[in-house]
Amino acid sequence: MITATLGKNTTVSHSGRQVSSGQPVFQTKDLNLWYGEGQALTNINLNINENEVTAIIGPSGCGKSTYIKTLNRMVELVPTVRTSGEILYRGNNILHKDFKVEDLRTKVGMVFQKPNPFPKSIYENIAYGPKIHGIRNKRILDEIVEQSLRGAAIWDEVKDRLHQNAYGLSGGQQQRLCIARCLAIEPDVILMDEPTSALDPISTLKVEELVQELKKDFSIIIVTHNMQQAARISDKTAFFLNGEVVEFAETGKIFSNPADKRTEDYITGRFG
Amino acid sequence: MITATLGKNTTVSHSGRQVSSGQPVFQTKDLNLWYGEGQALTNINLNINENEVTAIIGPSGCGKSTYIKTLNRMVELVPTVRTSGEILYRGNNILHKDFKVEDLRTKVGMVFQKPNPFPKSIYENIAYGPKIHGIRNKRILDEIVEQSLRGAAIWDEVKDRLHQNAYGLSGGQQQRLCIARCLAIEPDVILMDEPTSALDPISTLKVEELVQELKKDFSIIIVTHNMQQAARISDKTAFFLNGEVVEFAETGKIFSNPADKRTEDYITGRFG
Amino acid sequence: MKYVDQAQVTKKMGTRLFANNLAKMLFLLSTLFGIAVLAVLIYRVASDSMGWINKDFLLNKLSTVPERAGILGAIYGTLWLMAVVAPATMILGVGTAIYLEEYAKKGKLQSFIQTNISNLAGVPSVVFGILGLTVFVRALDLGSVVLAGGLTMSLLVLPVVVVASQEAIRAVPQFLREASYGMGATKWQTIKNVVLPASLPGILTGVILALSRAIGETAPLVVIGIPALLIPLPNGILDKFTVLPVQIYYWTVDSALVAEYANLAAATIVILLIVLFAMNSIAIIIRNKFQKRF
Amino acid sequence: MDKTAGVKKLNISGLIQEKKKSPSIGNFTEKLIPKILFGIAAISVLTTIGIVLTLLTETVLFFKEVPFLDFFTGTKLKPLGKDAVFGILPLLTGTVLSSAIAMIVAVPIGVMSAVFLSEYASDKLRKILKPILEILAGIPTIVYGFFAFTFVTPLLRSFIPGLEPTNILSPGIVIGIMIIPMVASLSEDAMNAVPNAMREGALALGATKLEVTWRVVIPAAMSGIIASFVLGISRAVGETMIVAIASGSSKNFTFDVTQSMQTMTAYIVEVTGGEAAAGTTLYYSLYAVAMTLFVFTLLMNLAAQYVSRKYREEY
Amino acid sequence: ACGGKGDKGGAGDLEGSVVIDGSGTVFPLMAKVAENYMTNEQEGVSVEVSRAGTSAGFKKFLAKNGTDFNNASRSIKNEEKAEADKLGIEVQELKVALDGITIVINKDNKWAKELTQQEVIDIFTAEKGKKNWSDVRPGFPNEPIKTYGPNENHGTYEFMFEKILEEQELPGGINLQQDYSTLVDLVSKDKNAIGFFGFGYYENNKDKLTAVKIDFGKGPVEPSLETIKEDGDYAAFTRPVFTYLNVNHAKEKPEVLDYAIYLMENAQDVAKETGFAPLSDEDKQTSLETLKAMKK
Ligand SMILES: Nc1ncnc2c1ncn2[C@@H]1O[C@H](COP(=O)(O)OP(=O)(O)OP(=O)(O)O)[C@@H](O)[C@H]1O
Ligand SMILES: Nc1ncnc2c1ncn2[C@@H]1O[C@H](COP(=O)(O)OP(=O)(O)OP(=O)(O)O)[C@@H](O)[C@H]1O
Ligand SMILES: [Mg+2]
Ligand SMILES: [Mg+2]
Ligand SMILES: O=P([O-])([O-])[O-]
Repeated sequence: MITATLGKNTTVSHSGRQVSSGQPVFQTKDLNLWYGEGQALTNINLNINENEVTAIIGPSGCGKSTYIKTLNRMVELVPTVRTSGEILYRGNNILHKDFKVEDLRTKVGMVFQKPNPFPKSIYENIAYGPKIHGIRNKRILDEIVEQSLRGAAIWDEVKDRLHQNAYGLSGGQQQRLCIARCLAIEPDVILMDEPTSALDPISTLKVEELVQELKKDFSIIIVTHNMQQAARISDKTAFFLNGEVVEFAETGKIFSNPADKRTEDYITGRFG
Repeated sequence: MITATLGKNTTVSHSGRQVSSGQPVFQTKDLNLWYGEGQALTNINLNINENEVTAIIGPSGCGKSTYIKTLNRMVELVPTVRTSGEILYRGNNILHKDFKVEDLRTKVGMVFQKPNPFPKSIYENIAYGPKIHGIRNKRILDEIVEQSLRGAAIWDEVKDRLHQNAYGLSGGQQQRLCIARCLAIEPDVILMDEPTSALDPISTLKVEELVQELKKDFSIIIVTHNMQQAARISDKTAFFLNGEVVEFAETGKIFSNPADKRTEDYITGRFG
Repeated sequence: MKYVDQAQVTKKMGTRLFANNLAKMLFLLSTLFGIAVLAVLIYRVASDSMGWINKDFLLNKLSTVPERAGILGAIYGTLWLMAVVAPATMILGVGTAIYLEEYAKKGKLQSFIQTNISNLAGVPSVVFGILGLTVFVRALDLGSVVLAGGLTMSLLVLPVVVVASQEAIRAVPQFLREASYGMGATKWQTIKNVVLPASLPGILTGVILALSRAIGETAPLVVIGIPALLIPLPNGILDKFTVLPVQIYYWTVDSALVAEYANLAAATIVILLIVLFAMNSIAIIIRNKFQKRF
Repeated sequence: MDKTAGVKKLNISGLIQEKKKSPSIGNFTEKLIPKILFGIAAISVLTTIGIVLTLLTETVLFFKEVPFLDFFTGTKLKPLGKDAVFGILPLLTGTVLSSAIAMIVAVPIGVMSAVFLSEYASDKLRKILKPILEILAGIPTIVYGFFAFTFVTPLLRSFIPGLEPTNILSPGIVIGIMIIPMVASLSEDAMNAVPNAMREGALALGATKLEVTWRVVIPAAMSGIIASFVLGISRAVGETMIVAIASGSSKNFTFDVTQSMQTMTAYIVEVTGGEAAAGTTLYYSLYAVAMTLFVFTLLMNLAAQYVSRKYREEY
Repeated sequence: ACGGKGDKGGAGDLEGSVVIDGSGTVFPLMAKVAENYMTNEQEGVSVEVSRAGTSAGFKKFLAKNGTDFNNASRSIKNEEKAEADKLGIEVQELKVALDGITIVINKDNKWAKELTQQEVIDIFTAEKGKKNWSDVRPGFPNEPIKTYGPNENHGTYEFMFEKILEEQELPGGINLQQDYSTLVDLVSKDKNAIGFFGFGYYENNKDKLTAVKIDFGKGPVEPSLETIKEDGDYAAFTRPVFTYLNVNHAKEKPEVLDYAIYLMENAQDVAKETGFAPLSDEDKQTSLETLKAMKK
């Protein structure tokens, strides 16, 4: 059952998943979203592809967080939320009320702006996901923990203190721990909401490198305020403004030759 | 007992007080001040004259508030405060431990950054000072209230609602009420710590005009972040930096021809 | 290689969601349990008291004959008790709160007094009864009169008033104090004219809650000794007395002898609960009305 | 004085100076007030000292007559009559059993209510349910005593035939009901203090609400929850009227909860209500029992403070 | 001022308070007399009655600033007299009425409605080892006997123990209670219960309890106001009940003496209502004369 698999440097993808880059994992069709009376997203149409890093940029309050939280339906934690339209995850409409969110969230992991480890040991933080999904075997858990921590490039830093409280780690380490926690349930997609905005430059760099690494195995959607970051790490970039997608294209194109005047204004720092 | 004296427009000063403009009310000699271990003021030497408006400017955290709060010893409300040096108020060292702070504060009034009326009626707000100083006669109190509100140029706006709660007033009115409250004990000096920073431009203008008016009868020390304000209303300006007085001179000179490079940098907006 | 078998996860999801829904029902039922008990309790008491609450019941003195028995004496006793507890807790509670918040230097002494108060809050009420019996009834030789009961009760509810007053005083913004000091007011003038008026609603709320606690307490008064039969109305704080909860106690105990005493106890409970609900509503109204004025 | 304010001005500072000159007691007051207030604040400390002293002096006298060990290991309590015997164990078992039953009722229901209120209920529902639960906490204990005696006991006797008319089970359950709001409200506070980010982290891994609650929220709020239990125990141990009415006054040493038993608090009420003539061993026994009770609840309260302070989670 | 039967209307001219404690047996009678006194005679006087039990009451009576009266369901003991002498308290015994110790059983107990005096003694004493009803008499159910009674604070306990059981050791299992109401309740809810207390508590709870007819040798006798007489058929279990007056107080406080006189004049009427057999007129007059003599 346990087969030694890919180390950090292999480029082979996870076994068991079809790899045909360019295939859409998320197709958003005419998505509208309201918080109570206020509309936060308007007519979003966006296809997100497998094994790519998609960056979402835009000024504060434009709906970036709202959008990616819709992709794993975390947005529903706000009781007043209403949506219309469709989001297809590998062909199934996740907004349909019969769709099981817990299932979705097992496949679509999320990393938050502020590192939010549980107040447990490092080991328990990672093992939490597998455990709730029914994996109880200690040996398997041990391996998952190691693999996930390695995958998040933090294994060497924590391997001697796996049973210490996660709050003893630095902010940057905590964030990579949260990424590792996400990897432990082997999601298909990873959503990241400004994952480096609470981190210092060196930690930021590490997380960015990690994202580059992870993209081989996962589809990644990352919200960022930092234009340079988007340019550095993403394959595609979507520019949001006032709850709408103004432009969505190859990152290179967005930053060198934006089609829309507003995109240009934003990336050249004229507002936002 | 009650002697009729100068009206609003006369330039003669209050009876019973020597008027020789240019005479110092406050002489600060080698003042040092620490909050616990951190030094907030270093070797301050500054003379403040009668019937002038003295502005204190400087970047945030440079010790402006600390300094003017030392002039009425309000700074002592912070339990860890220690001082060395002298501040002479009309010749008496107010830092001496036998000096009665209540007496000092009766003569040195203060207006704060955020309007802070008491949660009482407008009338009671003004009458508060005279009452605590033993004036109980209703007729006299009535007169004091009217005179102070007139003095703070707010009488016409509030005369019909003297017994309503002061919190019903706008921010600008509240601030002028606070100035009126201060006038009601007829201080010798009025300290103002960024009195307009919480106000809109129109209210700010009103307060500035008021300061110009008041200067005929009172010595005024005003802390401000707003360079234009300092230039508009003050006679002298002191520029503070890191707890030290960098430059102290006629306002005209400071703004047109500062002696110190740092002053120039600051007033031209190069930092702060 | 995959450790997490998605198919397996999906298969188990149903069970997990079922467990979640089941748990939710259980949690809801738990919450409703307390409420159901409250409903049953009120229903029982109300139906037992049916027909027994009328003008005579409120205005008659105590009697051994159920039909003639009334609770005027207990009402008088409760009122007199409050006449001692209200000012005593007000002075002691607010005084302590002012001292701790405005005068005491943050340090060992202050935190000692603070810890002491929170421990006092946890001392069982019978122990206060013993203190009252030993100190007020016996050592000061007051006998089991209103004053002795009131002082005992005041000490018992003191922590409630202290803590509520401290919170109220702490909520007075510093800038109001500064405004007052800035006018040359002394510390006491500032406290008296600015801090106390501003914190009064919070203090009153605390006092009312303390009084409603005192009105319902039984054990300390039973311990300091209240006669089983006391008919005359108390006319001062040096008179013997009985109060509503003690009356309930005796009637409940004696209900085995005279069945109607259970109805009298229930009727007295209804009156007591009405008084308590009214007091708590007043406290809530005061709190809501005067909240957030700065 | 002519009254044309605005034209002629009052010399206020003059007036104030005038007042200042007149002899005033202001300064004196200013010095006196803190002393008075300190005296008042000291009363709470004096109360504690008073409690300890009154209990201690008489307790010492008691132990002169009844050996310490005999008291704490004695299974026989026969305080009245010629050959009185003082063993506190019957009272201790009564107290421990009533508190244990109370906690068996209050802990699960209290914590589950807290979970419902903090994790499952909508804001609207919580705003309705919480105040109702709080009413439960404000009901005088004598009312619960009446309820236990006239309702719960007869109800229980209808399906536990062996249950005595007075027993420790029924008051134990009712004390538990009384403590539910306390456990619920303190536990809910602790759960509310757990940052939402933590819940989101777990939900995003595909956890159900139950899994979030059970494995993240409750562990994170554990210190607060335990503190609520400890305070609950302290309340249960100190509860008097419910047991005084509904548990009888049998002083048998037994662990059978269907039997009548007496708690320490009910003993105090019984003895003071009957005879408490100073100077007798019976009289001193009152203080020895009260002292035991006081020490026990004090330790509980200190433990609760310690737990919630020391083990406060860092998040 | 004397509160004789003559001046009705409840507007007496006395003020002050009368404090009574002691017997729980006498309590209902005394409470009723006190209530009548306060409503019909002297509104200004506060008569408070408690019921700690005879023995407990004596401790409060024989103390500095002690109670004015102590109700008693037994006569004062020698050591209590000695204590009174030591404190300089002059004590006056006032016989109030007659009571019969009543043995009560549960309504569902259909077997033990009649017992011999010896059987009662055996049931309440340990040595005979009558643990089950069947040990008492063949044919009784083989179920444990549950004995109940007032605790040692009470005169009734002492009367039972000393006079009826002849100071034989009581079994450890007896359930002793402070409050008579609790006893009534316990016996009425326990099928195997047998208990004892004053006739009044039975009389007022006839619907809940059965009184055992006692065979003193001449056939079973039911306790009743007729049989409970000094020369009645129930005489073996009959006892006088008293109240003890602190004469010092009576001399200092007119209301105390006034109440004592009122009590002696009116107790007999109330006695019947509350389940006591009245005294002979002779006893009553003797007491009244003694009291009236104190008036000077
Ligand atoms: N819980 C909520 N209730 C109501 N409105 C909300 C809520 N959360 C967000 N909004 C509103 O929805 C809009 C989009 O918010 P969102 O958080 O998605 O912006 P964002 O692009 O992530 O901004 P930022 O860069 O500041 O994180 C904003 O106008 C915001 O005020
Ligand atoms: N209560 C206090 N305790 C400790 N340090 C203080 C306290 N108040 C001010 N300081 C420190 O003293 C220094 C001077 O503060 P001060 O408030 O006088 O600055 P300021 O010039 O008024 O700034 P601003 O323009 O922001 O009002 C700062 O470094 C500040 O951090
Ligand atoms: Mg966001
Ligand atoms: Mg400042
Ligand atoms: O209460 P007693 O009559 O038995 O003393």
